[in-house]
Amino acid sequence: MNNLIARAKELLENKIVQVIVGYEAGPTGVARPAFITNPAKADLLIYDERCVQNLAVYLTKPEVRNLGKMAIVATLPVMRSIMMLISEQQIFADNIIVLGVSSDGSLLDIADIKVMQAYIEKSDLGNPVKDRALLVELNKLSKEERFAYWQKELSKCIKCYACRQACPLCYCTRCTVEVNQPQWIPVQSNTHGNMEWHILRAMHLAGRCISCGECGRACPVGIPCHLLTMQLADEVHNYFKVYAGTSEKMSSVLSTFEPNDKESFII
Amino acid sequence: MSENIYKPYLMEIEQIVEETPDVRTFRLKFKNTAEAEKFSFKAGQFGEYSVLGEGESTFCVASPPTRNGYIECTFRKAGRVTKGLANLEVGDTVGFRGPYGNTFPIEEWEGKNLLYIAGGIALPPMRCVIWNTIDLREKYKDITIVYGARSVSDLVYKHELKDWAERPDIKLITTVDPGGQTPDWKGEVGFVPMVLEKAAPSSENAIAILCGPPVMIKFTMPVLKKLGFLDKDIYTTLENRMKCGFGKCGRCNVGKVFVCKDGPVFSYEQILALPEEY
Amino acid sequence: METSRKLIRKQSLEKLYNQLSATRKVYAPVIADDKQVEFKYNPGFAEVTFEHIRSTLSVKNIAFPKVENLFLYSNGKTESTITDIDLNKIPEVVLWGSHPCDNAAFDALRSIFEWDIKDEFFSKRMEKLVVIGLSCHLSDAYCFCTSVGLAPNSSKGSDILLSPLHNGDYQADILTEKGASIVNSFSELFESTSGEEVVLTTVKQKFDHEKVTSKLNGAFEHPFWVENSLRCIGCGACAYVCPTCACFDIQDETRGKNGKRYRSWDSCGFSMFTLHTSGHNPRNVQSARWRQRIMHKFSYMPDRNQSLGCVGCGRCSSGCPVDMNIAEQLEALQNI
Amino acid sequence: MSDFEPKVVAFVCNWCTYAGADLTGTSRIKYASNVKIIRFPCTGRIDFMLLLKAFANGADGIIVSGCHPNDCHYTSGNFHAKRRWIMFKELMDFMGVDMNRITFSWVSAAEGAKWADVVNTTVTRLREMGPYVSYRDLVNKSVEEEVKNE
Repeated sequence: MNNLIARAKELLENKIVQVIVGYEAGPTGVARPAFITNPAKADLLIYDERCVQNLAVYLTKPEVRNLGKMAIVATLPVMRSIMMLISEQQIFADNIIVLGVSSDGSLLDIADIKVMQAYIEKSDLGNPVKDRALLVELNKLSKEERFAYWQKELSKCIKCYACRQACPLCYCTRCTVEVNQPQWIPVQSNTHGNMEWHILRAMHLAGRCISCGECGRACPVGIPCHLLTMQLADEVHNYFKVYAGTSEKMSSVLSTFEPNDKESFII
Repeated sequence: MSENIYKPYLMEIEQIVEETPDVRTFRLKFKNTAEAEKFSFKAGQFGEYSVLGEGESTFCVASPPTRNGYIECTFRKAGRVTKGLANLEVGDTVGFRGPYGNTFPIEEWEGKNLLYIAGGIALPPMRCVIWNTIDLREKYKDITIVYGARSVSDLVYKHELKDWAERPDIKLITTVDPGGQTPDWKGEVGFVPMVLEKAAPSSENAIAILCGPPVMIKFTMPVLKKLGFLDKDIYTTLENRMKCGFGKCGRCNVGKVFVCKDGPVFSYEQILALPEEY
Repeated sequence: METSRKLIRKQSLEKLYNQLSATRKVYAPVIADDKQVEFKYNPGFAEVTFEHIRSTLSVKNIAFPKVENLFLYSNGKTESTITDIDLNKIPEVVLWGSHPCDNAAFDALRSIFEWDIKDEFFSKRMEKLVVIGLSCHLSDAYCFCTSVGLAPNSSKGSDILLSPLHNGDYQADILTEKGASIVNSFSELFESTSGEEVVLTTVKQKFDHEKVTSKLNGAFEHPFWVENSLRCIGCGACAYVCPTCACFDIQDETRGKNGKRYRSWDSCGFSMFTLHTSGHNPRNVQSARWRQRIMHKFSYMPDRNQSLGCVGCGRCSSGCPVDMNIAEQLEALQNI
Repeated sequence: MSDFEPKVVAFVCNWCTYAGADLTGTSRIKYASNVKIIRFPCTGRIDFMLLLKAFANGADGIIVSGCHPNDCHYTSGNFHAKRRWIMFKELMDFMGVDMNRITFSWVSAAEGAKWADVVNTTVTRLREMGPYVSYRDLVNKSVEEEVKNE
């Protein structure tokens, strides 16, 4: 952490970046995003096990971008998000400095995108362990039980779209649900409409989801909606042998194809 | 049980005028005569027009309260509701809720010169007050109308512009943006602020009513100031997105001011006091 | 009406609940499988919790449902008809065990829905609502009722307010005619009070809301808004869990010839909330939307609706994915 | 349920399957009349939301069909579609939506007989499965949710 603060100060003092996107502790003790522009305030930065939010969501946010060149405290999911955003041409690698942090909290030396790619490639890219367990449990259930499970969970959805807003890869300025010609997803919240929304969200993230779990964490009513995109992340790996956010050149799984893609259900 | 405040009157489309390729005027008649008799409104008020199945959209009433028995609305085909409206034919049903909002203080203007300045699709919200004052012509002194649009085909109410031009008691100046004119165009060519500056109507004992796109307003205000108009003598309307029309849904407020309750008509003096949120 | 104070023993409370629950809809808090506190209709008494700090969602949906039909229509080519919703069908509901902040929120909602012209949908639901509130003996760092003029035992909005005593019995304050009529129908369950002290939590006052309101008056252009809303991601969680947020959307939905116009919760935090058809957006950045949220509750509502738009329940802050802590921000605002 | 006739919606591409279905007709091959065909420029244009909307509006089963791989009129539309269907199928499976109610197939313009076969097999299977009650219940229940406290 001290290394992180020192590095942040150095970057700000030497005007290499204008803002550090990192974590600070809020008044109730939870870690939350911080935007440090003044080197004197770099001491506010923290990095510990509370710091779980995927900060990459701010890379595309106009008011944060307006602050100038940024350095971002990046865990593995953040790095993978950055890779995805670069590959989808939402951000330029040259405009950000990655302050990589490893899972034990030490500062990594991520000099450039090649180093970042190497770091990502040697990491475990599957879903987080606890979510893997949940997925296994759910996949053991019968079809009917799963249908009932998701109905019960999605009936809680209030359509606040925190899942979408918290996701670094849901950066569209106008989401499909905000299009009303045609009105794909009903504006109101009801179980069926909520289910359609979550299917749509998962499909739009298929092959793009980097398994950070931010959507589920953001949900104020506790729907484990991250399991939908994580299940698809698993499937993408099963079928196409790729993990999202591992290369700046990778194009999204659903916008490319291989002539010999294998499936067994098309007659 | 008291009235459902969200329930529209059912109106029948009596007449459709195609103003430009994407702008239409509907003349609407109440289906229920009892409702028609109870209904009244004043110049400047607006309503929520609905196509059942598509939703509601907010426009000013475009016809004057001096013409009884019907209301008119003019809209440009842009979103879901206006596209729905544009698909309707004579005899079809339109919903209408209203009238809502405040009014132009036309009683206060009696005995004064009136200068109307409109740009593009902003003539319809002003047409109501223009006709209202024309219908009460003897109460006002000079009436001048400056109306500009991008091109000749974008001018709305072409038939009425012709009538106004022919009337000796109205001074009408029409203009189109450079490049928007046709070979037989007889009006001015140029942007509204420049045309206004050239015409230089007197600000003495005069009221200016201004309606148009933000960029037109931005450049017209200095001209009006130069001509000597005071902030309190310039009126305009604000158009913010709204759903309910009566101060509940939380969309249209500009600071503390609800456009749906305290507007849509504001004097420039009032506008200057508002935070920049419109 | 003159208020009165009674005592209700724990066993009697269970009887009261069961008898109410047998004859009408009772909306009471339970702890769900996922440990979240939610209100349910007529749960068994054993399920009902008396130990919750706050439910995940507020109880505003009882007066302002998340989706509410405004009317039904049938749309033929030339013949269209509109059918009203029969508001007399709204059943009587007893709201059980909601805390003072949530109950006070009904007054704030009323100040919006009955301001200017009266919204029958809301009014009718309120008419059919009886609130048996429960004072708080628990609180957490997100609570700030004392900063907005309320307290863990405020009676505002309740018809009957229950407050826990040390021995597990409850003190019952009968505050309105509606409350009195319940007590009268079950008079055998209520005893006269012995004057015992109630168990209440203490909630530290974090700011002075009048000071905030006066500060906000000139704060529209203050850099505070941009600086403090950078981390806001623009979701609607705060508005949807808020007991006083009343902004709504109106939409049509048709199946074949028939359809309904409904209103549903909306949030001023959404980027499209104020977007015009032309593409112009009066509140085009998140800081403007965050400012609107605070201004509306602490400046516009006191001014236009004579009511504060916040009851200090802390849901917006505890539910926020990025810890936009409203109490912290208001505390800072009173000193700008 | 012996007299149950499933409603089937077929989303097909213009160039192969639609022409194939035409050929089925002109070849006078009889097949189940339960199917309502919706023609698309290409399978790549068939949005998964349309399939959901079909179920929501009362379909008991769905057929999605287009050109064989390498035969796409637009070169690669069906390859993209294939990847999308793989993902969609897995997601639906995970959420418990019955994927036996959706038939995915490649039917070329020359395969009139195959089209009849695809439809007949699907309809026979759906006859056995019965109406898609659970999805319809979900939709109907959702409509009622709105008036919960009435």
